[in-house]
Amino acid sequence: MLMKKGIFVDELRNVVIKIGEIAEEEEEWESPGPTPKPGIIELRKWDHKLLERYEPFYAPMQDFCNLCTMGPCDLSFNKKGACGIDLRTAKARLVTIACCIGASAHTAHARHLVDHLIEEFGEDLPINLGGDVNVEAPLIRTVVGIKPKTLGDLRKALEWAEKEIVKVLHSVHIGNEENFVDYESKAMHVSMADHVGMEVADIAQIVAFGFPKAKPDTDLVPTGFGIVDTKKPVICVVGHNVMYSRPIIDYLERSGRIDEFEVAGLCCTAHDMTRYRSKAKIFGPISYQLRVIRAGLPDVVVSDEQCIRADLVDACSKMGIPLIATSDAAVRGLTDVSDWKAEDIVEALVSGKLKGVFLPVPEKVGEVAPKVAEEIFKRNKDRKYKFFASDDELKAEIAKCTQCMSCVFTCPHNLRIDIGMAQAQKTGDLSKLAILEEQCLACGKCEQSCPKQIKIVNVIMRSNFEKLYAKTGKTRVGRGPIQDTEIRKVGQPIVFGQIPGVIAAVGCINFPDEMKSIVEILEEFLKRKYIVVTSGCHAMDIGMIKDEEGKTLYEKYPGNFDAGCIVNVGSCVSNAHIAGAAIKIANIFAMRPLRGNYAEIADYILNRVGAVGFSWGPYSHKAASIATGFNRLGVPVVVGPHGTKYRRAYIGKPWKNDKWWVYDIKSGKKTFIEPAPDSLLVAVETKEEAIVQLARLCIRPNDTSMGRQIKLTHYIELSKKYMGDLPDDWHIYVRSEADLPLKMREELLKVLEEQHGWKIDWDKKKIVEGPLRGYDAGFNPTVVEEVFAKYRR
Amino acid sequence: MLMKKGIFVDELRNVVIKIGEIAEEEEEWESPGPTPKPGIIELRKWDHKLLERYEPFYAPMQDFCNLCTMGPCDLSFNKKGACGIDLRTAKARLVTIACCIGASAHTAHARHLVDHLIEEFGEDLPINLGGDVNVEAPLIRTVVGIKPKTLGDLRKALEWAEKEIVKVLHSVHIGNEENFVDYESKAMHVSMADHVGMEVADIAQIVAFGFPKAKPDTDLVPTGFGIVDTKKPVICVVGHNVMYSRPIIDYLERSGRIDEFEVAGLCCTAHDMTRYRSKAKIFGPISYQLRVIRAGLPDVVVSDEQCIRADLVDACSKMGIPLIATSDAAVRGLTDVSDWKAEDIVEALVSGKLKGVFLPVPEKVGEVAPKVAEEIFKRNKDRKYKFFASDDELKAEIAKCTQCMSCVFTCPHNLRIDIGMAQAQKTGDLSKLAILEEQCLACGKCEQSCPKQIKIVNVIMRSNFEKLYAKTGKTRVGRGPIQDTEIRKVGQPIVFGQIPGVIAAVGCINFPDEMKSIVEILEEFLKRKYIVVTSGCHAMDIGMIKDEEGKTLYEKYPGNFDAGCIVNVGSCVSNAHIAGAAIKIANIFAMRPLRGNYAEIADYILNRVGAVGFSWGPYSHKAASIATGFNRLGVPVVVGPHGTKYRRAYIGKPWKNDKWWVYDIKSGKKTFIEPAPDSLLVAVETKEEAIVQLARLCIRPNDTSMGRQIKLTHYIELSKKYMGDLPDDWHIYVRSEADLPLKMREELLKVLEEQHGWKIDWDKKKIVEGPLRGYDAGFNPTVVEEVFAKYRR
Amino acid sequence: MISKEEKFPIAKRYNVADVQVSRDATAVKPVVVVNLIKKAKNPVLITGGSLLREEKLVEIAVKFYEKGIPVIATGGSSKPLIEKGVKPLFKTYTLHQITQFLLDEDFKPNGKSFDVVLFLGFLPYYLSRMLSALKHFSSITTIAIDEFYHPHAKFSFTNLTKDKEMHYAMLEEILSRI
Amino acid sequence: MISKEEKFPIAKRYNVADVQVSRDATAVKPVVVVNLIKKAKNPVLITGGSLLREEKLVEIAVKFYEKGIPVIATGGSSKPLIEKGVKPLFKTYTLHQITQFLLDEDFKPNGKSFDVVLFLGFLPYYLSRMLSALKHFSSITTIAIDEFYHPHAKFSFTNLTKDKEMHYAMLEEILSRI
Ligand code: SF4
Ligand code: SF4
Ligand code: SF4
Ligand code: SF4
Ligand code: SF4
Ligand code: SF4
Ligand code: SF4
Ligand code: SF4
Repeated sequence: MLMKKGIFVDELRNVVIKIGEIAEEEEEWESPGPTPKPGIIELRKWDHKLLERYEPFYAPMQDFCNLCTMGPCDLSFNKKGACGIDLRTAKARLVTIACCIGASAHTAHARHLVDHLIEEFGEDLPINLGGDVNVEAPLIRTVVGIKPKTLGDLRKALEWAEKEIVKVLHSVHIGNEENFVDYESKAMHVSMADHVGMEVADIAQIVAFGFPKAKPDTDLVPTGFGIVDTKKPVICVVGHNVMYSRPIIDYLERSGRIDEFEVAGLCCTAHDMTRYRSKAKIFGPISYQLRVIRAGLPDVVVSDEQCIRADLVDACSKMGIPLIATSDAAVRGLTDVSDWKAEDIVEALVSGKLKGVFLPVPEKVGEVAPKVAEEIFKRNKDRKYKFFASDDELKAEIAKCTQCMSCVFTCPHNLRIDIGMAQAQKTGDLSKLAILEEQCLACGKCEQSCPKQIKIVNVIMRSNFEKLYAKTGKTRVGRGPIQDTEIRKVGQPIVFGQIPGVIAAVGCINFPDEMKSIVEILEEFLKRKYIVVTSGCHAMDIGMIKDEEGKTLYEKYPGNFDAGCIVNVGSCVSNAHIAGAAIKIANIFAMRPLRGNYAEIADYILNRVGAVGFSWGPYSHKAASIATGFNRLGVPVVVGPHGTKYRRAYIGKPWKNDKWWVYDIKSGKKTFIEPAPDSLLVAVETKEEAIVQLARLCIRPNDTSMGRQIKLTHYIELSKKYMGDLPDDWHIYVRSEADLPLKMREELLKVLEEQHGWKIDWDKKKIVEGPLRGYDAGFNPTVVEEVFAKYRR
Repeated sequence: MLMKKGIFVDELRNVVIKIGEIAEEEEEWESPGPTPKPGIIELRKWDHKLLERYEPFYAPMQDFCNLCTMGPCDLSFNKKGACGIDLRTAKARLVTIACCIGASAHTAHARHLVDHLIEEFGEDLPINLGGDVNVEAPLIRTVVGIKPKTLGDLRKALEWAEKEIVKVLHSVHIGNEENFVDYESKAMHVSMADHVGMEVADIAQIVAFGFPKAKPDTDLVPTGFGIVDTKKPVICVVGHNVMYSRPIIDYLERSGRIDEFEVAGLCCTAHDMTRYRSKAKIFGPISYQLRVIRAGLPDVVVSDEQCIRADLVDACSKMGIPLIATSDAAVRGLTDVSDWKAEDIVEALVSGKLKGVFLPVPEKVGEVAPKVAEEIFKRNKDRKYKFFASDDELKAEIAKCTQCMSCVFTCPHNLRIDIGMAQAQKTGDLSKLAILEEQCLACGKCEQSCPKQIKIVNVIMRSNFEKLYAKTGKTRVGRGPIQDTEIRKVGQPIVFGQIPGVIAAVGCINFPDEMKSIVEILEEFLKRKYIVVTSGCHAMDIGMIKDEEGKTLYEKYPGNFDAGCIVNVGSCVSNAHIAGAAIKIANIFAMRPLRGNYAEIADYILNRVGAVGFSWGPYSHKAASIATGFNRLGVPVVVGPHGTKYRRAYIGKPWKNDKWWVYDIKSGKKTFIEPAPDSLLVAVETKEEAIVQLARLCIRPNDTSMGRQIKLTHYIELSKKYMGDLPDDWHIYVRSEADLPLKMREELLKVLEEQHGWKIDWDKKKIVEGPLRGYDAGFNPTVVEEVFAKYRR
Repeated sequence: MISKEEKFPIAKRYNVADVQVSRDATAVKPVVVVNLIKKAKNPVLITGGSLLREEKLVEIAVKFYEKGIPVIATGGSSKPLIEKGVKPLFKTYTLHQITQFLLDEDFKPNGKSFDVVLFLGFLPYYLSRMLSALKHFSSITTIAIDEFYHPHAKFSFTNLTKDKEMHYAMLEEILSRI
Repeated sequence: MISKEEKFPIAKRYNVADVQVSRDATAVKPVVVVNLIKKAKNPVLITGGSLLREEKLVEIAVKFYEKGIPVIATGGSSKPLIEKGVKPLFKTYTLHQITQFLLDEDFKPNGKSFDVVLFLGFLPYYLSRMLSALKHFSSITTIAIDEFYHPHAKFSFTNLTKDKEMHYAMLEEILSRI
């Protein structure tokens, strides 16, 4: 029998209320759409529509499968395995698994947070994201179909997400799906759940921890390798779940000693620490873990979950740095000291009796970490170790190299360590090694393969130490959601195309080239008045790359969600606000209802919102599910070349004219259109290619003439600049002469006539014949039959 | 705001009750134990205890990892990847993923069932498993800490399981756990959730569908390839979730035409159909899918989820068999016809316009399937196709073979198809091919690799057609749970050892040898008065292997849970009742409380309940999680040789004396013990080895002298029979002369003296010196400190 | 340990999928590439981003073009090529997109399908994935002529990372013979 | 296509882990096995379940035993061996368990660790996994002398499935020389 907990209405005590299913009597904030709390099949039709256009592309990493014990099975050349699955479907299944893992990461993170915060703040803590944010949870509204008002309400969204993740994971069990398109649909489904999980997590921490609420001008915090005052004990937090390390700040503030310590973070916990207090600093992304630890910078390391090196215990203990692991997702084999007294924990760590401890009790972490740091600091004053004790040691290490190239063939970037070593051996010149630092992920694989056991990472870091140490910039603290007011302002220009696009640079950092490339790419768009949004590791990298005047992009461009501005939403889970912004455009600007209305919203975004995701160096499963979630929402994503290793892309064939059509609600007709955008997920090789692809994928069928003109202007200019000529396909985006970039109009009309056989009325400077379709101001595209029917009524 | 749904107490209408969290006011059926609704770390200590003894063993399938896009990484020789993970930990991570998939399969299956059944029967449908079952849900009680009374209550268990699966799946995301033991602990955790999922599923279907309730003498149903009357239309169901195909029976019964059709199933749906109505029949396990379909036996195939061939659409359509897919876990790329009229679906399938449809609406399946079968049957009368239209066709096919052996090197069993073909080519003698049929999984991989595109499976099946067709036996319908009364009867003899063991033969069927081997193995134990339990594909195989008198084990041995009996619990999800029986022994016989008291119960089972799991041909992820769930519960599992491909085992080192100890509650001392059992998960190569391992792993520290004597008798006899001599380790299980098998006592005492240097008092025929420990009737072992403290008080 | 002369069975693993399966690229010398190109009905050269950093590769690609082999330029490699007078068939699409197109039999930008495709100037891990896709899902003859050996290609130069000059010489050798 | 004589770089893939990594067994002839056994400090022969079906293997194992090589019998192979007078070191444990023991440096059933282990008479897929474990996690020299080539072994007979007689002859050759 169920009874309410909490305030007890006395008369009720003896009324036996058999409450079976608790129904939500939602305030009628919006009439419910067709797919609240969707299961696997509710949105299948939408997925199949997308996937018919954006055909899944598979690039297997291995030719066989060994997922079950009937295998291993040779699936090469699309053969079938013992269970009957073929290579394509097996790869789609792997992608589905990856997306399940990504979605689980965010959802479990959210679950940890929400359960913990409800304990701390109560389930009634209102969801208040500031006066400028009324559409508080666009993803939850659209997907789950509820409007969460309190922390407690977020649990309902989580329960839905958990249920769906388990269902999709079920489908990868041997003997289920046999069709790769249906696996892709499931990958999209679970990735949509991933976005809900992210939204829950970020909303929960914003409201409970008092993070900035959609504030454009948040503080700037120091970012980079050289940011800490080495005269103070350094507490280094690493991971994604700030819940465990926040109490460190609280403790230091309470004891009035915050200024005597340095609290700096790696990965998203760093973002979230700075969102909590801008006294915290950012060391850098995942690739800075070994850099920071091997340099001996921290006096204590506090790890939580995700994207933490799996050799952390070893790496820290080699440098004499005690480790405090906090999350049950990564216990690291350490002793659980939850029940120990704080002093005893401190003693065990400081004395070295334990290399590290598992301490999942946030308050205790808050007390233990500073105390340990202080003690370790005392005996570790010369920790500016520069990776080698002396130049001679460095030299001796370099001397060991035989140029065998084992390292090169195991390095994710095939960095030519051998050449750098040879040069240093011959001439003492470290410059070739120093250059490697700009690209090195500090992943350590080279060291694993080196027969001479050379500390290659240390050699590389030391060789570029001055520059590395000087990599100190500023990151604008993650602001969380986009304001409804901002959406109101930019909604129309985005949908009509006058703001040429929104570039969302998010995710991980195994960039194919130097870290500064991300800044070069984004600045091209900032200058051209695109809106740039960022988060996670990309946002940190941006914060440590300075121009000649020593300024980062954050200092040069404002933090508004507006043309020519750069918005750091925050950590990985803050990516939800980027998807949310797209949804809010459909809702706030276009008045499309959200509640359980996913397909209509995604269709709106696909056809109208020129937003493109960009992840220059994605590698995590979370990046896979984030991207796939954006794809289902109609947002294309461009990834760096390592992104091909996700094995799957969604790439349309623009030359297949019959694939590109919409229903035009205005005319009531099925209409062939230009292929815009023509890919949903595509990997580029170079930064030049990234720039051009991003520009072209911002084009949308719904662009007004003015909008199309602006978008084409940038696309053509960038293509000329980086590809050396007009793009191959610019003309297929031309519906009338009004679409043509003003300055180039004549030139382009000539090209259309000469190279494409279009008929031009040269007197009027008008196109007479040629375009696939004409421009119609009332054009109202959709690919969803139900949406077409609804608005045709 | 939340309000109750359902019967509305009028006075409440205007009382605003803010019900935040709904608390369960459980009747105090038992005082709560330490770990209700455990998270990842609550039982970590127990796991680490197990894993210290039963050290994880890794046998990598591949030397590299490509789980993320920093890879692929060479992990050979335990190197670390770019994320810092080493090979062992990477393999433990893979095992954790496999267990997550297995757990998701059962849990999503349960979720589908429960949500659907609540719609059909209401959430108040009581959980009534018959008068002999009061401990209705031992796993849910022990793990989740609740006592479910209704269908609705089962949802709480499901929510817990879903949450934990997502948490564990999170931990496999890059950058989490770095220690293989902690991954194993997580694998165990999620596998415990798997067992809860199974229990929920089976309880739900038993109570809602009226399956047998712990009834020992259920009906016998025809089983095997040749069971259907080919004069009737044949409806073939395949998969695991009977919810979608049950309405077929209902429809046929309603229309009074049940006897005009054959309804036969493949895989667990077959079990569950027969549990619903014993008119249904069992074609066989997963390896019978291609056999049955290629023979053209069905007139329609209805698929649901799990263990279904991933080339089903193709396989069916090649034989002109329409397919109805029903579960959202396996949509198979088919058109969703949920909204179509039944006639239209029938028409589309019968006309061949659609090869198959996706129809997730159970009631419609019930109507459509028979109608389609009837129509197809009319034109398909000669469907006893025998795999080739004629002997000449067979001969021509065989003639194509060049003995290239491609098939041999891709066959999971390396079957010598080349030799069989050569023999047939030369002499026309098919016998060597026929023998292959007894081992062939009908997986079809050989055909994928054959350069001559020979229909190898058909050749093999046809060559043994007479015997295959004669493989018709009987399976005792799955009975579901074990009665409390049965437990009361066998509890003591099991715990004291007089019933020498419980052998639970469950799971999949890629047996390393002929199908009949499972019967040979089990009969050895039945004759020796062990209790044999079975389920899933093993239970079906047993049902089609007859002795010389044409009897299956089910006909020769009773269906009680008692010495010398064989119990078929039912389908895969019924495995929960086997774990449940072990738990009920601790509870009903030993009065150990269950509620949230997992570690104590598992510890009890490990030390006292001589139950061993056995899976002769495991291959699914579900098999992995089932086994791992049993392991956490203290039940060892023996698997066939293919089981090594799970990559991980738990194998203790009996020669490391200091690893084997318990706390003796009676004496209050830590006591070294004999290593019993010495492995938790171990793969055997031959059936001979299986028999001996099963016998030895039944030994438990708590055996009385009588019990130990009986267990040793069987162990020694079996070792002599199959290994040619006394076991290597029999003496370490001897605590006093009373433990020695009566008939061999003198002989064994001599061996102890001569070979092991023990001192014997030959007058008294007593052991004076030698044993590791003496026997003490009050010995009360535990390895859990908290249990020790609790009962020492 | 077993020399080729002896008539000895080859070491064929019990299961092709244990450790490794499928075809590894045949490591070839320039002359083989020449023959493959000569026999091709419709060959094409695809160039990648390395041309932005390695001028010699631009020079090579230009020569291929001048020998009548059409060029698809990706990764921005069109820029230096166009500057040198090449008119690439495509310059806008990524190798990822071009590969997707190549997998489709209907893709005939110069009137017929490409049967032989040469790859020059790519990040090895990026090219490797594309070669894998083409290996499994098409019948195109792929030839990698970069400095790294590419196992997923049908034919590949052997590994030339130790000796850039040798790589260039091999490329020149091809050019001198077609 | 490239013959060994030419001084040509080997085809080394850009990433060792792309397609395949790690050591493949060296395919060896009997004489090499003989040398390995002779040099061994403490060799052992482990036999498997095939001995229950293939009498010739029993005969071979007995001869190994008679030459002084200790035998660990698994899978029930002890039965025919004991009947022929062999006293195996172990007969109760599975190869799975024995492998777990071998991975432990403390495992010295005859006083010292085994440094060379020969495997005879196993289901290939079962043995393969054990060889994989020993490859990655131990320094033992594993030698597979079954009819299938075993890539995870350190040394293995090549594939002899076409010719059982050759297999037996090779086994006899070893025995004649140790
Ligand atoms: S899942 Fe299928 S393809 Fe993979 S190993 Fe198992 S049977 Fe083979
Ligand atoms: S640490 Fe740097 S150089 Fe070494 S393998 Fe990783 S990325 Fe390459
Ligand atoms: S692996 Fe070591 S020795 Fe070989 S080239 Fe690299 S750094 Fe030098
Ligand atoms: S952006 Fe990628 S690497 Fe960075 S913290 Fe997020 S998931 Fe990890
Ligand atoms: S998960 Fe780790 S080991 Fe695996 S590919 Fe990624 S970096 Fe390499
Ligand atoms: S693969 Fe085909 S041709 Fe070769 S041996 Fe097997 S059946 Fe004969
Ligand atoms: S179908 Fe039978 S013979 Fe063919 S590969 Fe599978 S198990 Fe071997
Ligand atoms: S026992 Fe195994 S093969 Fe059989 S139905 Fe269950 S999971 Fe599938």
